[in-house]
Amino acid sequence: MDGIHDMGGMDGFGKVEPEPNEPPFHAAWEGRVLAMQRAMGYAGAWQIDMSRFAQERLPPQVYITASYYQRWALAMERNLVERGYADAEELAAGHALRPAKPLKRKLTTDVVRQGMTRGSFYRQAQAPARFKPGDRVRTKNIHPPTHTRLPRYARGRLGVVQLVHGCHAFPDTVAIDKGDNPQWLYTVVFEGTELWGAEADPTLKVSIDAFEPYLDPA
Amino acid sequence: MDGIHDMGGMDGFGKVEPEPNEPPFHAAWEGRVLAMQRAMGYAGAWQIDMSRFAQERLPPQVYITASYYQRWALAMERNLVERGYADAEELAAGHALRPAKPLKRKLTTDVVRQGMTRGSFYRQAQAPARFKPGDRVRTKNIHPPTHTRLPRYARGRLGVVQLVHGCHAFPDTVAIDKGDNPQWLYTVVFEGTELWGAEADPTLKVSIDAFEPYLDPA
Amino acid sequence: MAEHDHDHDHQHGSELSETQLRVRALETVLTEKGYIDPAALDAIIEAYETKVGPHNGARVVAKAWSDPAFRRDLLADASKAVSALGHESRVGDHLVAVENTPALHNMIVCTLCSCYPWEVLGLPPVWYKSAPYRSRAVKDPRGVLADFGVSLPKDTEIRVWDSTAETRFLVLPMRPPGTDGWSEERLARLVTRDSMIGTGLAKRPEEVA
Amino acid sequence: MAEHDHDHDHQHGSELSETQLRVRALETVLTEKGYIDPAALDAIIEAYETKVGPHNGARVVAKAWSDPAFRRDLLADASKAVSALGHESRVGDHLVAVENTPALHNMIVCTLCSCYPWEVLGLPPVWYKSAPYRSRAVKDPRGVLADFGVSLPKDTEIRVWDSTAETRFLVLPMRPPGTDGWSEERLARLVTRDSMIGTGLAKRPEEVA
Repeated sequence: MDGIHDMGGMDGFGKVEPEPNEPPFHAAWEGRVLAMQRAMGYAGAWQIDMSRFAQERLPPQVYITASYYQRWALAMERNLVERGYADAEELAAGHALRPAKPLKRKLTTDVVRQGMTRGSFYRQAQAPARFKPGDRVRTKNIHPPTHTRLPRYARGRLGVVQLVHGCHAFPDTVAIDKGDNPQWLYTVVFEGTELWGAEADPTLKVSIDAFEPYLDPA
Repeated sequence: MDGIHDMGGMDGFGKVEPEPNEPPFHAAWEGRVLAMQRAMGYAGAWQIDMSRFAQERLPPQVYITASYYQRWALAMERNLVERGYADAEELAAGHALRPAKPLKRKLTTDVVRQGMTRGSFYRQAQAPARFKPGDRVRTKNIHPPTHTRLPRYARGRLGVVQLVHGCHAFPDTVAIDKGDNPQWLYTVVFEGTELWGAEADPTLKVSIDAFEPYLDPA
Repeated sequence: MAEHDHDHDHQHGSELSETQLRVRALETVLTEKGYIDPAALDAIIEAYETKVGPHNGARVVAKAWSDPAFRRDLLADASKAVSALGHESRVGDHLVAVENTPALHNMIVCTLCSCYPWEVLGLPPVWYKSAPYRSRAVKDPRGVLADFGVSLPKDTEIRVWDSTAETRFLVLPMRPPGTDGWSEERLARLVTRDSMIGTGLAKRPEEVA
Repeated sequence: MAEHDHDHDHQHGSELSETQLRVRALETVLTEKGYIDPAALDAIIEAYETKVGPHNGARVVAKAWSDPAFRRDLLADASKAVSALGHESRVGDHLVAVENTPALHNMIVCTLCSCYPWEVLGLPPVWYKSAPYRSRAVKDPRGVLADFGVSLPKDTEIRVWDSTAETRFLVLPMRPPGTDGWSEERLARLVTRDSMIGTGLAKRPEEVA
């Protein structure tokens, strides 16, 4: 969806403000949100792109005024309710009022202590890769109303394939419960001027990681 | 600038909610803001595109949470301060603390009662029109950091000239105090699929009014 | 962090008193500086509350429905045709009228701010200035029409005019059937504001009794 | 209606207690439902507070500076090369290391959310997740660098990697001059988090005393 989350190239947000000696968390609840998100992911309640899509669907006014962990918490509430793990009444009450929906496993302290490895997104290829490094491609001008990882600023643009990352689960279908639908993934490089016009910084190149369905040969 | 104001095609803002029997103003201050804006425009304090640009430069968080007349008021404060008609201290105090900056005229009740005519934006052409109805054009992919009236969704797109509106003051230069810089103005029509991709409503056509510098022949 | 706390467009509580104070301060400064005359502000507000409104546009539409020569003039040069009517609020140079037909439905928006044909329609309604309308009209006009309870035939062409310059657009809606021989005054009662923006249709005779 | 009242990212006052209550309610519900174990949450938080952080990435960088074979392996397949080091937090399958040179400066961003190489850098800083960084990095990286006090030669190519998939990028910064013969441990102290994101450079020897 063409949501406020897709902010690459937007003007007006001001300076970047690094915080010296920034702590891991600015409040205890931030850590709880992060850890809950991890635990629910481990349990198989939803996948990361479902969580991203839930954030993207927050009202834009909320998205850009909430903090990062606030957005996570709001997205988690959405996924819990939409996927039947809890309902609004329970969240308001702060207590379970109904039986749980089964999950495939539960994160324990032991598992955490052994070191949690990030899951792999590699999937079995369904077809050979269509592109190879050096190929010229044009990104499609798509505007799906649902989750996509092709940012607006890089749509309909001419680029060159630099890297082939193998075949990955496809976020656009995963996020809407339509399965892994494995797709080849490429790093595609664009000239800054191709993205931002003739006045762009001539020394700038930008790449995105683009799934094969985002690309046409050029 | 690629600001939050340029929201054509953005998803996520929800339904349009008409208000039955909507009053002209929802609070008395709204009318005051509208009227002050008119009066300052009549006085020659700034032009409409300077006012728009001041709104666009509001922090995006403010822009999308403030109401329409709140944005006008904030933009007016900016223009007053930036153009030396008042300063922040005066606005905070709610009183004039320094001498006024001269303005060319002052709006009176008589002028209002005679009926205020909207100003004309026609300007003397500096060159013949480059395009005529039926011409195929491609909008440029420009991303000026300042005010422009070429919306993001219609950049780099193929369209057809439908109407020629004559030669007008050019907002892109007016807004940054670089003068009228008159330019021919055209209504350019795009297929919905050209703007939004193959999945777009096939019955949709969208037009913008595009100044000649936004257009290339195609 | 409530998801729906942020819609200030419809919020008229304590925050507005802060705004009210700030606007009052602004007016006082401008008045004391000698830039503005509060009585002139009153007159402007009065004009928008009592004189300038969609009835102006409705009169134009009703005349176009009744008078083929005026309709032709209006579509050829709306500024000139409407000015010739001697309106309360004179129209400027940049009015364009666009005509709905069974095959074509026009809709007006301003995605970049909220440009609107004030002279013929008065002040824009809140929804016209809202992010939902500005964002969706150019991409999903049928979805927008559905929000207004309007459904058009699947094959009607929808033409959205994004008011990105100083040109202002007025939709000439289709004249409803069953209105043969009606006077302009009577026809004007069928012409809603939304029908002249393109988010509605003219009323049917039975709707105005 | 104050212009600058809306930056909640840096606001830690009364609103946070509302959030705190809401998050506590969430945790209670999930715990009572049997979905989560609060002790496991404690362990995750502890890991991010004490074990997983930029020192992991710094160790990788220092080794790449010291060991040409490792550098080659890292640039060829960072997931494999880093896993072979036996890190605290194991890296997954999708790590890519990109090397800065006098002619090329790399910078990492995620415009669509805030993807970040957590396994080697720990939690992303607030600025990395902020709208200013996400919006500007792909368009005006030199302006962003200026916000960090970094200025690069006019003709250095700037390459911005937008992390739009599950690939994660680690910048291999340039080794500062004057560090010949330094041990990996000593070199690691020159490697800042920002230098591995590309918003900074490695420290000069005189900066670490």
